[in-house]
Amino acid sequence: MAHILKTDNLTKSFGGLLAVNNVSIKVDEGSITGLIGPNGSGKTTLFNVISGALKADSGKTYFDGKRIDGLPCHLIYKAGLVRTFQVPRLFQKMTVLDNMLIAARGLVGERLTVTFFQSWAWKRQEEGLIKKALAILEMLDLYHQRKNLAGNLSGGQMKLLEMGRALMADPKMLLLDEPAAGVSPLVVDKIFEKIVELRQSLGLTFFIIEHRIETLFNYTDRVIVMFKGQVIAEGKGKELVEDPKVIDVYLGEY
Amino acid sequence: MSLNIAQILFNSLLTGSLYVLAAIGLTLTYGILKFPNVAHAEFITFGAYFAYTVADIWKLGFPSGAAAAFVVTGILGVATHLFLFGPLIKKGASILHLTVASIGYGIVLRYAMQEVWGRKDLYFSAYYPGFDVGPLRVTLLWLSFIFLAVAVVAIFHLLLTETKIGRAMRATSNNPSLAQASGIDTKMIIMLVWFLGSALAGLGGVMKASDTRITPVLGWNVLIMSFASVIFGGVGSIYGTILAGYILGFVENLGVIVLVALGLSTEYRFLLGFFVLVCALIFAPQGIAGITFRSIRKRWRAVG
Amino acid sequence: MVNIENFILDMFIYVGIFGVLSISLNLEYGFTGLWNFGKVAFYMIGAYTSAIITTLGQPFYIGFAAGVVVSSLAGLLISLPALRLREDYLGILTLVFGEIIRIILKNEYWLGGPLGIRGIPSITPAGLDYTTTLLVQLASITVIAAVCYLVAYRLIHSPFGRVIRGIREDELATASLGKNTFRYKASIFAISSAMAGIAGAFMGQYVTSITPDQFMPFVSFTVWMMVMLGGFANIEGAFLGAFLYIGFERAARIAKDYLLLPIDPNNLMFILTGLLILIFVFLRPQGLLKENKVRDYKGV
Amino acid sequence: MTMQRGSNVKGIGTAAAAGLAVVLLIVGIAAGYFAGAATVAPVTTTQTQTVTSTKTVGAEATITQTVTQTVTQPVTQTVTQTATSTVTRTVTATATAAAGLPDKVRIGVLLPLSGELGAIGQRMLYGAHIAAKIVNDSGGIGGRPVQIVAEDTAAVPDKALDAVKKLIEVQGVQVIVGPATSVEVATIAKYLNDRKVPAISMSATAAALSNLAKQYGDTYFWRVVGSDSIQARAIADIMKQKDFKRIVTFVVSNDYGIGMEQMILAQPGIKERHVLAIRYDPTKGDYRTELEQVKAANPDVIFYALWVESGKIVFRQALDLGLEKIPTMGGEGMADEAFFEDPRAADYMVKTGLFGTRPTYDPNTYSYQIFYKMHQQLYGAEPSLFADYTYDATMVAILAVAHAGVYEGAKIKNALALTGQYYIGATGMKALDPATGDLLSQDYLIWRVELKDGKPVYNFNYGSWSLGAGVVWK
Repeated sequence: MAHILKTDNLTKSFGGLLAVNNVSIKVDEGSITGLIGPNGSGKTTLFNVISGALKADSGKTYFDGKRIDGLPCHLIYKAGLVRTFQVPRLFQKMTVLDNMLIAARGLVGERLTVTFFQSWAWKRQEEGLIKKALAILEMLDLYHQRKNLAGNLSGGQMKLLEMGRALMADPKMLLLDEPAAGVSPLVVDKIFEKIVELRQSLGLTFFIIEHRIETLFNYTDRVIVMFKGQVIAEGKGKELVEDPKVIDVYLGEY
Repeated sequence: MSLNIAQILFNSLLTGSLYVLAAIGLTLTYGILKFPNVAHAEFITFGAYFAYTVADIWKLGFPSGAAAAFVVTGILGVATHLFLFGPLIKKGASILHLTVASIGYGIVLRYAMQEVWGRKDLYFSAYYPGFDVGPLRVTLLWLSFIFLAVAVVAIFHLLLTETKIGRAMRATSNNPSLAQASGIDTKMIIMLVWFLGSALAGLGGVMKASDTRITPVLGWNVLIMSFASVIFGGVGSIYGTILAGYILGFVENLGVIVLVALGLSTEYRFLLGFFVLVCALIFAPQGIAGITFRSIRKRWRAVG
Repeated sequence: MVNIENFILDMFIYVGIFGVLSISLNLEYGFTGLWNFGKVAFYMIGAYTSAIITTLGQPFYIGFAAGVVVSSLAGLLISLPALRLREDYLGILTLVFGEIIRIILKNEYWLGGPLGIRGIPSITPAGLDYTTTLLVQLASITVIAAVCYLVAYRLIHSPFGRVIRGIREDELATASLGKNTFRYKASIFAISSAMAGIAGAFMGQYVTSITPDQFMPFVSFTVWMMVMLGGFANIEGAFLGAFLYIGFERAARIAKDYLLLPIDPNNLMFILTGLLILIFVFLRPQGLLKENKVRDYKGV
Repeated sequence: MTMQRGSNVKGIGTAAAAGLAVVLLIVGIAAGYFAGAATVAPVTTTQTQTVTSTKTVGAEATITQTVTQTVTQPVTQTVTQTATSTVTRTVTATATAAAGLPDKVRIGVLLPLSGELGAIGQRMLYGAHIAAKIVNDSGGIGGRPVQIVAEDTAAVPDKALDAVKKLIEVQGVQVIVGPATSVEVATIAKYLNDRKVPAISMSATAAALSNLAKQYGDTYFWRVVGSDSIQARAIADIMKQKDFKRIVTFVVSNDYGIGMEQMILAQPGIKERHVLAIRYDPTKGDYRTELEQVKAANPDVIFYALWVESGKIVFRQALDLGLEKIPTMGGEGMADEAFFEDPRAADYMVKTGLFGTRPTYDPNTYSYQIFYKMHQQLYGAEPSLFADYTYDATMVAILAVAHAGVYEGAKIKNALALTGQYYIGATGMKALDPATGDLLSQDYLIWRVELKDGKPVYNFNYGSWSLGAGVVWK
């Protein structure tokens, strides 16, 4: 299997603190890969660096064969890499449907000339997009909320909507930062089942940060473990449980 | 006769001292509460008017006027927090709403002061003759200006580094929620910050007024340069603000020479200060406290 | 010889001018979240550009067009460094930008100097009686305001409007969804500066005289108050806010003749304005009208 | 403005009598004008006019006033003809009701009652009220009382525009006194022309305002104060006469200061003597480095054009910095006793022997005494800067209404040109040029700050300047 995402000695520091230290990882195309590590081990920072929210101090990132480090967020999105956030960053004063539509690719209505002089063009385009958005919302059990403001959703629904929003963007790969945080245990499994389902139906690649190790081990192909900014282990769930390094720094705390 | 450079440096020190006094309070509240308090200008004005009332209407003398202004303006600041900004923050007002509220509050205060003290300019009757020290022409007032600013700087330095309360203040400024989690009574600290910040503004107002005149727009005229010092120095950074205040004072006074040589109005002097500020914003948005050579190079690349 | 209708017509002309300014600020702050405390700068640039060109003998439409283009370019120019800044720094920087422009205009004699430019040709033909003149002017500003309203309407009820709202809510999330946020912010700055420019150009020919003192920072604050009254992110509210504020100001000027107060009426008016702001911040921070929706999605 | 205290008018028992007298004088002059309009030479050449008025006031006293006034039109510099006419009238107290006037004659007043100039504006308003009281105490204009309607402009152009619109549209005012600053005038001038309502300013001195009439096709802006262009000439003449070779100008950065600087530099022979120009920001309150620059330029005179508020600070800091050895000059704005409120500023003015120009008028005249006494009586204070000019502007407005006989802006405007020639105001003869609305002539006295009994005073007898005679030292 080809590697869709590859990092080469990525490093990012804040002041004196090395949040990401020489991280080199590979993610297989079409896989579900997990990323774990105790709090402050640099997982979210790694996501931020990969997705362009932060600029790496050094190192390279390749996505789909192209170098993407140093590119701004919106160009990384264009390449097909879309992310979600640990705390959902929804547009709270916009409706659920608007939150979905904003993520769509190639919206002609975002061009000023079209906005002013060809409103029929974007309206026609959006008819199709609305259908697609509603289908995703239905799948995520958010259809009934479609006209509500995103700010009025519950925490779990926000998580789902954020994932839906990412799906709306037709990504090749999704970076999910704790997609099941703050969600009731019943829903957690549902979310991960959806992820597996999506991988099968759309052929997406997932790279997921998750705290619930059991869940992660059940649904992922491979798991990467970070500690103090460095990758200390990677492999299949069961192998990792037996890895003394992992037990030491991470599982030991549990 | 050529230009007396020593005197111009001394003038810069004077200009800078005022900015420092006016700006320290601003940087404290800006740093902790994250919004620019525009009504700070009115604290400056209020200090001047109150000192005038004590010194020249009640005839208790200039020093006691200044002291009273320090205390009472401080109390005004605390009251402002208790009755206005505190409740607003509790209601979850955004930074913008706090800023707009401070504009509205400033308008109320300014015109209330105008109603109480009238529009006519007032003057302190205290008189300080000038004398020569080497190449310098100084007055006791100017010296006390500089002395006061230096004293405030020194006291703040000791307060921040040597006392428990000072460390708590710094911690609160850096990260209020973390400070609260680690057992610091942030409410008390914020109150203290309001008191000190406003009291210093009042003192700055007394100084500015004793050098010039007392008018309802006294503080407003100082405010923009105070903001410049705060941002240039890095919001919340007291040392940065002090340094920035003196740098801006220096740039301004040097600028006057350049402007006059070019035949331009010295009204442009405030633009020179701002030119420095804008460069600072672009190349070192954390203020001079956060400047390193690398950060400058990085910003330069980002802009270029 | 009382002509109260003239006073009211004149008031509505100003409601139009400030309504356009409020729309432009609403686009910047209400929809995009950009703090612009220097609205007056672009108003001033529009007014001066148009005034200089029309006093040189060019017809008014060339002056208006030039005013729009120059202030729009100025908006674009300032946005290049400014939009990279934190929101409150952006506010302070734009505030200072306005002061810089004003001080330059005041000190440069070839740009009018402290007394500004007089004798700007009016768009109304000479010889009309005053009320008719006002009606013509009111009709013109109505057309201008309607065009600006339409531009804003199209902008905010479109995918473009969705993106700028996204930038306001969460810039990083918007960028992560593939939007070049800088380009959007710069476009909004240019468009709203153009609107402020045409408001200025219109005001110049209406008063036929402009002076730097007309463009103090307080004008920007006034526009903020109007937007705040009418409602953030609501383009109809922009006009409502302008109407309420200007109406309040004019009514207060008349009312003070009939009230005997122990307090100076001018002070009182400012104190009331300040209190009004505080009351709104406390009780209705979002303003009178609710935010405009992107779309209604009828039938969905 | 300041004045010498001693009164030379004897025999006036009460202020009310004095007020009555002035009104009678005014009405009499008005009547006299219509009677003798044909005999008055048109004001196109230089003329010297002596007006002697004698009137009887009740049984108490008989007052004779003689005012000699030289009226010089600045455009014709070469004096070709001098006509002297003496008008003597005896006025009796008969007031005839003017049929064309409303029940109350409203005089609109635009002044900065708040803002930076708020303090001075409030005191200028006294002048307008005094004029109204004097006229009303003696029965108003033909039995119709005068009412002052004041509006605040805060010296902000937009507010001035709002205020004037309210006066004209809502209250139907047909004649306006003010506004105070040139910037406000420039902003409202077109509107005044549109509405055909004349405004008479008491203190807008910018030279550029003389073009307004040409620009808008009609004269709806008038002023009872001389344009800066005449004063600049006087100042330049004095500078040359004193043979200053290194001149520094130190002006406030607004229309008054910059305008003054530009006008003086435009006078022949000044540019080459000028070594340094400083325009300062009045809100700054910190002029030490500017003054240091002045010191370094080593001038033999500093010319100041500044207003009292920031001016006091400049003078105080100049003294503190040891600039008291450089002689100083100033414009009319500095002949204001408010400067002496600050002992250090006063000290500086005395030490440098500050002298300057001011429109001439004799505080000993009967007209000034009327105003002065009334001011003392009503407000218990010395008249402040421009209160007297406000008084004159209001009187001219009232007179013009009386002349016109109807309360209608266009007619009042037409009456203004003629009214001015016959009105001898507190601040002198107010002959107005119908083509520009400007004061036709303005002579200047040269004042100097001196020490008298240990107190700083203005010596208004230091010298004088007029177009014909040039600089004369006394």
